Amino acid sequence: MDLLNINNLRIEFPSRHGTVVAVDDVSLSVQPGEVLGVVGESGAGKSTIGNAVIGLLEPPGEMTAGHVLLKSEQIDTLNPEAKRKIRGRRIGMIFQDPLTSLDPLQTIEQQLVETIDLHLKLGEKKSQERAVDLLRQVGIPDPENRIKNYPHQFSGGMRQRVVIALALCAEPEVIIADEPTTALDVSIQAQILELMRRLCKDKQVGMIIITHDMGVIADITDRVAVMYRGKVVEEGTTAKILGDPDHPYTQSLISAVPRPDIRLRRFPMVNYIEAEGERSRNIDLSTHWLGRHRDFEAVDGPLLSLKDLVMTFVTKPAFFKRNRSTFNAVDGVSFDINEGEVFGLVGESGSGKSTVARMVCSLYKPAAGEVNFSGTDLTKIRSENERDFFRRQMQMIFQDPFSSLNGRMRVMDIIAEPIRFHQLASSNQEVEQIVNDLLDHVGLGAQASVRFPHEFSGGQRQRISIARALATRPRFLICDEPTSALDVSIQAQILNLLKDLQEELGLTMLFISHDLPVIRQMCDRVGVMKQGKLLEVSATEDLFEKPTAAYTRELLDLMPRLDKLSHEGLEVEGA
Amino acid sequence: MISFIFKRLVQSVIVMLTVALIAFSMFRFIGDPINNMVGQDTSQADRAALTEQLGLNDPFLVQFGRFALNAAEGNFGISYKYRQPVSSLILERLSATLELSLVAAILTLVVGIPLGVYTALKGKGLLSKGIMTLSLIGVSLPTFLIGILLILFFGVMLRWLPTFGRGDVVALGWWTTGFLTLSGIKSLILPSITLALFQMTLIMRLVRAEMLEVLRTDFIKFARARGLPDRSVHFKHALKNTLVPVITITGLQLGALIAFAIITESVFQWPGMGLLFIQAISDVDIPIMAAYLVLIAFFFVVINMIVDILYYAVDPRLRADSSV
Amino acid sequence: MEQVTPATKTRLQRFFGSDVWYSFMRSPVAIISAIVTIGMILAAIFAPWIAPNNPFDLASISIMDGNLPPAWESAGDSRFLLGTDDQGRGVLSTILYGARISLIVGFFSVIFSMVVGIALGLISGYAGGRTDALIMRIADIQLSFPAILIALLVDGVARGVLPSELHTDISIYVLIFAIGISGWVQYARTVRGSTLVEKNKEYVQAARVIGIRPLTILRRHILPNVMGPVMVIATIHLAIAIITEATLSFLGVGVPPTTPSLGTLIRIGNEYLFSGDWWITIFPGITLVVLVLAVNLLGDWMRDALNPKLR
Amino acid sequence: KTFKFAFQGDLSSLDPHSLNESFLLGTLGNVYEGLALYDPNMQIVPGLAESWKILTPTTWEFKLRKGVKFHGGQDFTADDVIFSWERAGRDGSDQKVRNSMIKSITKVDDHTIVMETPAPNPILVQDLPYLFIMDKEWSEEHGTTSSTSAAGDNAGNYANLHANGTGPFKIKSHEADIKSVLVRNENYWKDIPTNVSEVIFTPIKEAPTRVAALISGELDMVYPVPVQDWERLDNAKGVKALTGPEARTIFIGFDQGRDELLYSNIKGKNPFKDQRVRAAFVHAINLDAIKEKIMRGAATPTGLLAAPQVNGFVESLNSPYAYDPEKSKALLAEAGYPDGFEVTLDCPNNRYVNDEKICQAVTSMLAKVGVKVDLLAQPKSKYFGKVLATSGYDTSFYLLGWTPGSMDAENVLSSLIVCQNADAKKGMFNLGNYCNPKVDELTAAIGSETDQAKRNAMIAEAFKIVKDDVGYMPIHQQPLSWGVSDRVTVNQRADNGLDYRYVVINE
Ligand SMILES: Nc1ncnc2c1ncn2[C@@H]1O[C@H](COP(=O)(O)OP(=O)(O)OP(=O)(O)O)[C@@H](O)[C@H]1O
Ligand SMILES: Nc1ncnc2c1ncn2[C@@H]1O[C@H](COP(=O)(O)OP(=O)(O)OP(=O)(O)O)[C@@H](O)[C@H]1O
Ligand SMILES: [Mg+2]
Ligand SMILES: [Mg+2]
Repeated sequence: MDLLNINNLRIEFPSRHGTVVAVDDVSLSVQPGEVLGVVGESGAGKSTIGNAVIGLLEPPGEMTAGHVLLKSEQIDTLNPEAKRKIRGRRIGMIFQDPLTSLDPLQTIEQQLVETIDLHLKLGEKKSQERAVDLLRQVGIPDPENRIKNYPHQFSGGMRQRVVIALALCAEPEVIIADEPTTALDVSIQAQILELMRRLCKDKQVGMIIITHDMGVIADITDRVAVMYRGKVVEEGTTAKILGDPDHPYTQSLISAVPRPDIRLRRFPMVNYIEAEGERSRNIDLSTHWLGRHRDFEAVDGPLLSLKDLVMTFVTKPAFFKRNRSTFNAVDGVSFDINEGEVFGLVGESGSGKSTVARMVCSLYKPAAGEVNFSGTDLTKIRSENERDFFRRQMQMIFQDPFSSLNGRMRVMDIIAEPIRFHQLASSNQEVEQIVNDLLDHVGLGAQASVRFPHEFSGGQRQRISIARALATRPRFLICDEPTSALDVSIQAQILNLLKDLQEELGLTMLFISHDLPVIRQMCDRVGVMKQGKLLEVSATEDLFEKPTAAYTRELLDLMPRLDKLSHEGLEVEGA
Repeated sequence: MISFIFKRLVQSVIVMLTVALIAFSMFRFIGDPINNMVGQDTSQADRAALTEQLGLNDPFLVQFGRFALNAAEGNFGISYKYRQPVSSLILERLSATLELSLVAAILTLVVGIPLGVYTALKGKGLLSKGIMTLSLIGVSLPTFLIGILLILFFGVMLRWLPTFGRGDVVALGWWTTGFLTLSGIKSLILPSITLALFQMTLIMRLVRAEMLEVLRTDFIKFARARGLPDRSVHFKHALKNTLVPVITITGLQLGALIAFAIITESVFQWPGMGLLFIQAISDVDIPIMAAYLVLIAFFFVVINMIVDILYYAVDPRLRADSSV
Repeated sequence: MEQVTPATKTRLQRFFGSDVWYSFMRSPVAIISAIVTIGMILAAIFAPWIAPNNPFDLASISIMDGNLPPAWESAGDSRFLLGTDDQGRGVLSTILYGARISLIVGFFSVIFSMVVGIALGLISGYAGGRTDALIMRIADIQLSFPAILIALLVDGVARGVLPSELHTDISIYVLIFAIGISGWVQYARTVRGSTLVEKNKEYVQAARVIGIRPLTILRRHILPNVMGPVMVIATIHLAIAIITEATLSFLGVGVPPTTPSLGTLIRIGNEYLFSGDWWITIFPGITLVVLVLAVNLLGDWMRDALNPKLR
Repeated sequence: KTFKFAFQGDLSSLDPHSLNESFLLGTLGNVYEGLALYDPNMQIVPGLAESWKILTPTTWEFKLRKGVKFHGGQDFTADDVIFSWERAGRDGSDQKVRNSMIKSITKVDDHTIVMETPAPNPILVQDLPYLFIMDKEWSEEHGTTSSTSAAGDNAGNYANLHANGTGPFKIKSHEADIKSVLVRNENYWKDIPTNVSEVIFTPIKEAPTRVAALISGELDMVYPVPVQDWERLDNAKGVKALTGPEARTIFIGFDQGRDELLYSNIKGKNPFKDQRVRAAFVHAINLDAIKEKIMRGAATPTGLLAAPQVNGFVESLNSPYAYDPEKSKALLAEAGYPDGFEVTLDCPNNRYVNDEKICQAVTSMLAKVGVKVDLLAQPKSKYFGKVLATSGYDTSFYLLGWTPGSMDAENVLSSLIVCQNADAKKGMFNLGNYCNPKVDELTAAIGSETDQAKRNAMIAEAFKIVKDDVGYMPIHQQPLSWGVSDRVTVNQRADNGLDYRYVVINE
């Protein structure tokens, strides 16, 4: 008997600009103990299926056809109360957006204990113990203390793990995990995947795992369904899909997976095109708007130089200073980035990478240390005007694509804002032209410009924030997990664009990612962070070939090897 | 935190001084107190002498200075009209006003918040539409009219409740309370409803508006996905996230209830500070007005300080901000 | 900053093409409320043409017509459909003429306090530190003075400064200013509270990274996200402002009693409730209730319409 | 038996000399007493003085009542009278006017005194009921030998919150503006009709609340009651309206002093100086309409500034100026204002019965003869702050009401009608400075004339001149308007005073 059955599902988002068919005639099923992977184009409707199964489609979304069966019982027609009883207890859900999934006003503990106590009726004390235990299982260090924190005090990856813990805590029969590992470093990711696998095998849980990470697919899934434009185009065993895909979309998808083992000049592009208009062209930066006016003053020495940066957070505020507890999220980090260089930052989740990035662009004020940008210490700047001058040259792509977009602005206005603000275009029409162009480059298409952020899938939102970052024509770009939510085809396209910008225009980047293959393809030098400290900095190839720090070695070992992939027809760097 | 409170208290002194200064510059626009202090037959010379005696001919800065110096010694002067120390007059009425505002505030929150949540959740239902409409009628009719209608109905027609005053009160030291006698409690009902009606509508609509937004957030969706019961989703998670504006407004309204429940107190002849104050305005009883305004300034500073502290209690994201 | 280019569509076309208009056309409640609100405003504007008689023309009213019941009652007079007040003014005409004063005072004072309050609240919440302390302490000072005192002060100063011929002309500005200035704190503190929360959100940080100036961030990013409670307060304040106007007029600072506003008419009628002349207070009361209801429903709709997620 | 009542204002103090205002004096008249008392019809009867006689035109002898005790048990003697008179003249007292009517008091024995007046004063006793007698020892013991001054220090004044009189009621508790409780003085020296053992007084500011409290049976009596509510009271079970003419005359005054009218469009001259303009104004006003519509038939339209209860009232002059708009227009045209002019009318809106409504009606009636009146209606404190001497009589046209404190026409003449003269303390309330030397002469003579008949003739002559000059626009005598439960019988005195001596609770 199937554990979960999705039959002929169709989901529409009606709007006055026409109806978006997000999911079109999709059927899937999961057996007890089985892991079904769902991969596919970003915006293909994967998350929407998950939402539909637990009955939490966002209005105006509507299930217009199909049904969902849990152990042969139809659940999409149940009354709200009965649906509620299923949620959490029988079907656990991990949402794609871990950073906004937690109630900002409640501690991690309150949220965990409430859920555990509700479903397992353990009582306050036992629930607490279980909560701590769960946190330990998902790899949160020092869970006894950190459990008292609020969500905003956690790093992106830590929050994602809390969300996973919350979904698993009631031991549901089915787990739907939507991109559960985007913000996790490889070691934690391995730990989490191991945890899930154990659950499936021991407790006969069925799992649907939605992801863009082929490493994860290879690692954990039994079967894989490939989605494209709301339809399932291919379904089969993991080995079959990865090794011998039938459908042309799957084929080109697989071919775009970044290689962990060799460095390529460019990422291979997906060449499967079903409909016109959404695929990007190669751009000629010498004539394109993005390439114009890049005459920044040259600097001698590094463009960015960090000296002994320290960032201190208060973890337990108290009336008196002496009762407060604080900890150093970043603890004496120093490194240089030269003009035109891509500097990678990898490391454990929660090791302070995002915090470094925020200090670089003056969002946090460092507790100590210097941030020298083209020879000026940014921490000493007092006047807004002066800072503006550097702001223009510096941009950041935030780790969380949703909360960094103002939900009340249309995509057009979001992307046009920096252009208008810095007066980078001469007329309104030109602005609109540029925005549409940028949307094209990130693979969204111009019709996206009239919509609001909440109408987009996770990956689509991330692309909007990338487009916005590019819209200032920055000299220095900070990318905090820029591609974690993107399917490999879009990822390839965007990384190529960034590469072009770097090579042809000398764009400098600080590139934060957990995806080691991507790091290998993108970066010139890499720094490894752990617990707020910078462990080592070395040239990318050196790092991958002969890592010095033990922790680095551990990371590389855990990196999923996609041995099944072929090397055919790829441009190898230096070859 | 201690230093925060200390800073606030220092600021409050400045606030109170400014209030007094403005008050003194404003008094000459309110009328001439002398005419309320003497009978019609009192001679012009006597009136002039009285004016001189009271120092009303001095420049207002001098008057203000005198007031400030005396106030610093805890002396707020003597009421022109009652010829009693202002501080004791205000104190006598403090308990009446505080009890009334307390009941009204509790009524407001106990009724307003749940109704706000209800109407946010069941926005399409008939009952919730009815509540929304009725509550608006409550605010669009002037307080004096509502008060009189309540008196007419419950006091005159049904004779269930008293039409004026505080009923019998029990003195506990200088504090007098109406909570301990039946007539005291009965007397509280109509004025507190009248007073609470407007606040209730405001809070209800505020909660509703904020709830509607919060209910669409991801963390509420995730809370539902965890199977949390509606009660917990709505009250624990959603409601708490609406609280910042609600606390703000509640604080302001509480202050306004204490300070300026003038119309309600007049209509019900409630022997509170608002009544004293409006009477003082119409009698141009400058010492009462000055002391009262300064006291109110202090109230508002304290209330707003509590509100600011509550922000930090409610929203941990603000806490981090303040402590480093 | 934003250049105006020869738009391909006219403003009007753009408006009718907008989402707001679209959602408006799908909401019967919004349409009805808008019709009622606009109808009342028009009726007030065109009162001289609509009203059966001119209650503000003292030569035309006669006290002998005073306290007549509505026309359909046996003692009624067909000239006065809704009866007359104590001075012999037709209630219907007085409502129409009085609504002019009430609407002007109501709308403008609310707009006044809203603009001042929102601006100060945003600055206060965003800037923090000394600026915040200064603005909020000014707010505390402001709170300590009830509208009545402020009105007396403003009126006194205005009368002192301006020549006497202007006294009656300024009364309405005095009212707007006095009511407006005593209301801004509510907005300022609410907006400040929400701004404190919003300013730490990532979309604001993103805007800061782009280099947007604080004032622009406040206007374009934070403002739309804190408007929810503001709209609630504003729509409710309309009623308060209209009623406060009546109270202030009684203190002699507002419009003279010979030109009663809606609120004044209710207040006058209040004196006749016991004597059974209910129509003096009930009809303007109903008018006020309907107006407040319509504006609030319109406000509710607008709040939803401007929030893309709720549409 | 408890008698509960409410009044619109409050009892600001218990000090009998603190404020010369009718409610305070009327109420304290139940606690303290003067040498003479008012009877139910406001006639003077012996009080603490058994009898009096005039020795010379300026000296009076009073025989004091024996065996009278203060509430505290002290005996009432001549020393108390002298002490009280002196106290009324000290700083802080508002009874200086009454004090100054007496030049000196000599004690003959414990129960006989002789008073000397500065000038012959035929109506001296008229002023005695409200010159209350306090006990000397008690006052000295409690350090309250002078009246409570608002300019004093924080210590307060004992007499302000405590009372020790000879009257039929004693103060049991008093919270200013909240509630006062009085109980019967069992040792009162005189037989009085009342059977009340306790009186509870609460101020209730809002008229509707007052009326509601009466109808609902919570109170036995309230006053004043809005005139429009009479019908309602009479229809309600168990209560009725008690009405009668008050000794207060409401009138409108013109500024006849300034050379240029304030707040007007006429520049460089003052139309009100022209008798024809004033006449045009008075003929434009339909007093009957005001009576019928605004006062619900209860006022007495009048042509004189003194009411019938006032000594010196002249019946023949009391008929109002005729309502004749045509004549009014003609007079205006004749005076050179065929199209009228603009003027501002100052009006209180919480002082007299329906004051603002009267002003509105006047405004609209004047509009019909072409005069455009801007109405500035304000609460009394602002109004009086503007129109009285302290602000230099800042008005050109105003509404005022007057009850002569002594109930004698001389008070009307010397306050309202003689020329303003700050030095002689005369004409202080002649806000528009109507000034006719002939009237001044007459008033001076009236002040010292002891022959009642001659005196009254002179009063009549003076009033006649004023009426011919159209010095004022009298409106009406306002009505007394009380609401009384059937449970009690009360006496309504023409000065709006409630004397508990005549309150009887019917069972
Ligand atoms: N509220 C909405 N209104 C309109 N369209 C929506 C809405 N929500 C989602 N969509 C559309 O539905 C489609 C499917 O979205 P979904 O979030 O399921 O994609 P996904 O497969 O999870 O993509 P990703 O991998 O990027 O997360 C997208 O094209 C998106 O634009
Ligand atoms: N506002 C805050 N208050 C307290 N602690 C914080 C705060 N922000 C971050 N931290 C802590 O600082 C540490 C570093 O966080 P940061 O976001 O820089 O990690 P990261 O390296 O980006 O991790 P990830 O890869 O998971 O995003 C974490 O332990 C986190 O809990
Ligand atoms: Mg998704
Ligand atoms: Mg991070």
